[in-house]
Amino acid sequence: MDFSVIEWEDIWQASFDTLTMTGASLVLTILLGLPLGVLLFLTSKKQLLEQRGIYALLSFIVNMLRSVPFIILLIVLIPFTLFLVGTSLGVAGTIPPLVIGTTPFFARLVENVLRDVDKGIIEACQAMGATTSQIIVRALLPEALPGLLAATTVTTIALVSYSAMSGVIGGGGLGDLALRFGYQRFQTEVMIVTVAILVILVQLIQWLGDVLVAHFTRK
Amino acid sequence: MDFSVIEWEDIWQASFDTLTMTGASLVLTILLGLPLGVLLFLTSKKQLLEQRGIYALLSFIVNMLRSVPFIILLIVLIPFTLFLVGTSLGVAGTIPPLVIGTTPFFARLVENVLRDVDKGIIEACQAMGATTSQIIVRALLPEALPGLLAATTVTTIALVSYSAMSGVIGGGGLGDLALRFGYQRFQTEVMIVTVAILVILVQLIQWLGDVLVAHFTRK
Amino acid sequence: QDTLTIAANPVPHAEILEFVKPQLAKQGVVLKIKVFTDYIQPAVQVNEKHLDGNYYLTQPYLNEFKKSHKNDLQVPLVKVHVEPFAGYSTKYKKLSDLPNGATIAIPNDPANSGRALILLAKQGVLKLKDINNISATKKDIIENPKNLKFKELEAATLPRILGQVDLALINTNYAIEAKLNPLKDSLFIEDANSPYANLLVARDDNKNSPAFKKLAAALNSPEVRKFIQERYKGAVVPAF
Amino acid sequence: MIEIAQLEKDYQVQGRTVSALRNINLHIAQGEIFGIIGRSGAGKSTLLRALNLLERPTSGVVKIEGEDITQFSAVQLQALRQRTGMVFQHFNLLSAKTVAQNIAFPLKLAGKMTVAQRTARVTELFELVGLNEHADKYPAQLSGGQKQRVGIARALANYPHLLLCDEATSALDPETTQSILRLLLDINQKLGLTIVLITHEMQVIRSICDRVAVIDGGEIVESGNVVEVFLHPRHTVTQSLVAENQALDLNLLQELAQRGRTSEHSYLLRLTYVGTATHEPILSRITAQTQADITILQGVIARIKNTPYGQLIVEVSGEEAELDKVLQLFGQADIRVDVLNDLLKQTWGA
Amino acid sequence: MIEIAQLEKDYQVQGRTVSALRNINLHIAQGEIFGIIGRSGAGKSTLLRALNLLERPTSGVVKIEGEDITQFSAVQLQALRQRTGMVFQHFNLLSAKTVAQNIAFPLKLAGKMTVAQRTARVTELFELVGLNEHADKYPAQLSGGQKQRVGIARALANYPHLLLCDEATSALDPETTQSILRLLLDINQKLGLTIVLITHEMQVIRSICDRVAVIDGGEIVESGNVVEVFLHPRHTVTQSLVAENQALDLNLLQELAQRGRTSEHSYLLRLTYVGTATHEPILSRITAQTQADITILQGVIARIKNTPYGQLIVEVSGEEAELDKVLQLFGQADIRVDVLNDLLKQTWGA
Ligand SMILES: Nc1ncnc2c1ncn2[C@@H]1O[C@H](COP(=O)(O)OP(=O)(O)OP(=O)(O)O)[C@@H](O)[C@H]1O
Ligand SMILES: Nc1ncnc2c1ncn2[C@@H]1O[C@H](COP(=O)(O)OP(=O)(O)OP(=O)(O)O)[C@@H](O)[C@H]1O
Ligand SMILES: [Mg+2]
Ligand SMILES: [Mg+2]
Repeated sequence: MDFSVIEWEDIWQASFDTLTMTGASLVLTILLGLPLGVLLFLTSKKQLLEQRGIYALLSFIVNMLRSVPFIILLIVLIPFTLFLVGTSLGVAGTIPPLVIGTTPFFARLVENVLRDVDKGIIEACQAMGATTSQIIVRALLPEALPGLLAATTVTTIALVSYSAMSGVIGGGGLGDLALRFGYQRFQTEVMIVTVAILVILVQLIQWLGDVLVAHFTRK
Repeated sequence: MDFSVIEWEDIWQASFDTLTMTGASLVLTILLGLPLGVLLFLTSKKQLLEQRGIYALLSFIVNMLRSVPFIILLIVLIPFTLFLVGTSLGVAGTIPPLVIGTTPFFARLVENVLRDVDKGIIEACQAMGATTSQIIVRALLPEALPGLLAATTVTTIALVSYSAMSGVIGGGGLGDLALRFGYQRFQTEVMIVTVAILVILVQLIQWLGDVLVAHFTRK
Repeated sequence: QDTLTIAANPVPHAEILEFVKPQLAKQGVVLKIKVFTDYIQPAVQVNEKHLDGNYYLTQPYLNEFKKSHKNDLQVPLVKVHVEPFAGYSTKYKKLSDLPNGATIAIPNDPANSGRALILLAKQGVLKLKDINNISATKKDIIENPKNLKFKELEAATLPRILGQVDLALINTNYAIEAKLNPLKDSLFIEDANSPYANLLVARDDNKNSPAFKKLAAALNSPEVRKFIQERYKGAVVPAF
Repeated sequence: MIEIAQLEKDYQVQGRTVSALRNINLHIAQGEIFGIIGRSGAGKSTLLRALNLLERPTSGVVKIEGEDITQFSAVQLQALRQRTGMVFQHFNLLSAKTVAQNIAFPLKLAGKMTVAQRTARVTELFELVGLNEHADKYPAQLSGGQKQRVGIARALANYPHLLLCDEATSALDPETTQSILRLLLDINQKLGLTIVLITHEMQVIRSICDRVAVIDGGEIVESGNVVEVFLHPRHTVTQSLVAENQALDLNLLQELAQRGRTSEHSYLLRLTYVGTATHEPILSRITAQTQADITILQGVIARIKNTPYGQLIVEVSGEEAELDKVLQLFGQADIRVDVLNDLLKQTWGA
Repeated sequence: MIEIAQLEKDYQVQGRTVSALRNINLHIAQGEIFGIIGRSGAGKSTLLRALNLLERPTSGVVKIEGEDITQFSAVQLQALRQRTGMVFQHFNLLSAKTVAQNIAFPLKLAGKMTVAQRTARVTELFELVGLNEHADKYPAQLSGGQKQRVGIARALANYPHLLLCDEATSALDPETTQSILRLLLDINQKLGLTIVLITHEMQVIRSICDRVAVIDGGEIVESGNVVEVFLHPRHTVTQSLVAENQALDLNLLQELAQRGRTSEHSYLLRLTYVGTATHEPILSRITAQTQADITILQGVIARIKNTPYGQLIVEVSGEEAELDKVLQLFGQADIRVDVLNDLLKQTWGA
């Protein structure tokens, strides 16, 4: 092993790109996925706004997005990405497909978490005359907070790993570096370093997630 | 569009490969991921077998596997796969990396689901003199069944989408077909057909998952 | 000052571009290099004018691309290098030693799988429907006397599974990275006048721009020839 | 205030239809405290939950303040529920909120108070239910009774017009129960709050209820004024529910029988007297007027809400003539007398 | 059976240490039914949960059958817990199992019965707690009291030596409560089962407990035989807990005071008599021997477990001399007399 071959500047840049891609995508995934997950939950069977039709439709869209391989999604979304952020290349161009790829996944996790909230609590809110939106915002989400944080942790890590595929459209980042140098160019050193950084990053995310979950667990 | 160009035999074979890869990997992922998830849960803070050291170790391994980009995992695991199944190529060669890629993910979901089980129930079992393994097998898992089924659904769909990357080692399957023919050879028809089959497959998985979750929800 | 944004594969394309970058800068051209690991996007992006040009296509592949995209906006300016394709084996010394039913690994991308089959056909181990059809697939094999079996894998994986197959056809760049010597270790290799020379490609609307002229000239300069020869030691051959 | 007509509720259990409520008709007046009692599984909670439509009845009409709420729109229902407080059998507190936040919750939902008003109201409620020290705890850190009191405070927070209590004091000790009941009675008297409450503690019914309904097998089998129902229960279920400490203790009878004390020359009587009679020294006067011995075997002298009453099981022994005289005197004194000798014989015979 | 010494339990609440149990010393004999009462939040559940180490005490010794269980290994603890039944305040049923499966659960865990034996035992338990029709329901489909009965059946399933009940009848109507208590008493007498129970229903203590401890603010403030503690409560907390329907009803006094009936020439007395005295016609005899009028204002004549007792608040009015005579006669008859006139004056004065 000869770590002197490593271009630390590239690694620094890639780390920065990964953080940017993951961070920005995470924020957007939560902004889109949380409402989507809540809607999935609410419209599903025996829940507050049971609506078979809407649930079937939402569920279909979510499933469709989840069934398209991510690389195909990357490509298919290029016109959309272009329209949205003005470029389908680089870090900026990677964010829309990342968001669209992880949002349905996160939404499903949110749906699953909400299903575990004690029904008695929803009933109590109803009995107090809460509107559906009040129930969601003031009771359901706070009650589910630990679960939602755990789901967010899982999603963030999935994002980090998805972002490795961004090289297809020139996205960059640590995963891409690992692929290009480690995989395609057989530079084991670069691979080790990038993977090590990825491991540390993921470790930090999980640690932070665990701390937040523990902090907000009141049961 | 000219769907007559499609080689239905290839599509049939690819569908079969996808089902084989996903099915076999799913079974193995559950067999490995469920105990791992249970262990993560049990050894974590304030739980039955709280063991900071073991939790930290398990969590580290899980995080590490989750942070390595899947393609790199495919490559790094070649010697291991070879040792395990005698080849690192084709459908058989894809299964070990798929399993190792999704197991940690599934384990985290399992951990999260178990955390939501009512503590009073665990206490009741303890008060009846149940051993830890009895608590897990006879109370914790049955109580968490709906959540575990939902997590399995999410994981199965993730497996379907991961399996698209198996082409890297000649794995084949629908996702690979979509990539190689639909995308790389510009055969839009193939892409449409394969993606349609994937969508239907994922839709079926989700439907089955929803039905099972509803059936086993007793609350 | 002119700016040129060029898409390239990482090796050797991006490296060669990096090598000419300072030279161009002196001539007032800012060269921006976008590295892609993918074989489709660089062409598509040029078509759609998000990039000025690319450097990774070969003539057969460019033709194929034009066919499927039904336009000919992309025009080759100059040939730069050839990455000769070669067959490797850890088990056999000569192609003729291949046993009946041997397993052969070939790349799974359209650019290289056809190329691999054509090379095999040229070596006489099989016959193709049309030996000039660069997008030939396994289905185009009309004679396969040794009952060879084919495994299609991603190009970069091939060196890694060499031990598991009887023969693998590997792009030179990947072979070199994997510490294979294309000249010594290969059972057979493409000849120098391969049609698979990598091209600098521009669009109709910018092919005559002074900046592109300068880039084309720089890529065919003696310095680049020397760079390629010294750096890649035969695994990449200058095509000018 | 509340009018229920022809209410029915069915549940589906493994494909079978199980009837939880049948042909319920009920009228509860404004300002009334109405008790519901019945055996476990009788349908009490189901009935109570129909009053704010947490449980949609299978058929029937639920009118509140003259309007059929089963026809209400979502918005109307919300408005109605904001004016209705509910204490749940299983508390249903928000586990992610502190005690203070739980109590402030309905106030926040209604959104009619300023922060200062809200804080003041929450502090006031703390005092009322005695939870001052626990403001910052989460429900998981509370004892059962503390949780229940949070539930009560939460239900009262928004000055409801109607309060629905499902065993609101079941986890409370007698002392705390009394203080909560006093609190409810107070609000009822000052603000005219209507209360419908389920309880298993007959003492609770006696302390604060005006009327009571007895439900069994999903049907109302008896209802009326508490004094009436409790002192002269007609239905067997009612009898066994209120029997607790005032009907005949069979053990006691058996013991008497074995000792052979109750002879031909003695009566076993149940005396029931209501109202002012209670405070007259009747028993001692009668004793003074006869030669008979009167032993109180078992009994209660207490009050049901504001009505004093007494119910005693006495043994009267002496000469035949004296016994008749005693019976006569009881009759004159407006005391209801039931002769229980037969019951005794049964026990004896057995 | 159980010996507790110097038991302490602290909780951490937002960094602060809150003491839930302090210096608890307790001895419970084999075959005893031991009651724990106290105000809400006193520490009753915490104490009970220390008996099978669901709550590990901060310090102190818990000995069961002579062995300090805080030193037990996991395996020893499991064995102990298999011989200990527990009924939880919040039921803690397994929501994914049917009623039948919930009851069979401890049997399966112990793994000592054949399938046939298990089925027989479960059927038997169904009968005992009256849930026959509900065997195939899931807990979410049960009423509160039905859940509680499942919890009781589950705790009894494995023929425990020791039964810990945390408000095991709080969700049950009086009738069902009585039948459950009879069941417990029966098992206690036939099999020598030791029972430790927490309850808020004093009636439950009176019905089946031998001894009782009163806990307040985490400390045992009073303990002893039920008859002793209930009839002569010393600590103010005990007094107010058992006051429910036998101590002085202040409302009543106020009313009396306002009516001005209680004059200088009358005593307000609390009479307490225990045991055989109850069945003597004392009151009527005394009345016959004096000119004084004796009015029973309030009172109970009942029994505590097997001991009959009476506690009456009476007003005795008449000539000074007669009053003295009455007091004397009560004294001779072994009736404890407390003169409450002062209390009355206070109320009057106020
Ligand atoms: N996990 C906890 N964290 C902090 N404080 C607690 C915790 N559990 C209980 N407490 C406190 O300890 C005290 C005793 O609680 P415990 O549950 O033993 O009361 P209890 O006597 O059973 O009351 P109740 O009759 O209301 O059930 C209470 O003040 C309660 O708030
Ligand atoms: N979701 C349900 N599915 C099926 N049956 C139900 C459901 N909820 C209640 N029941 C049944 O309906 C009957 C009435 O239940 P309800 O809860 O009204 O009883 P309750 O009078 O409140 O009893 P308790 O005093 O024990 O709380 C019970 O037999 C119960 O088992
Ligand atoms: Mg109920
Ligand atoms: Mg308690």
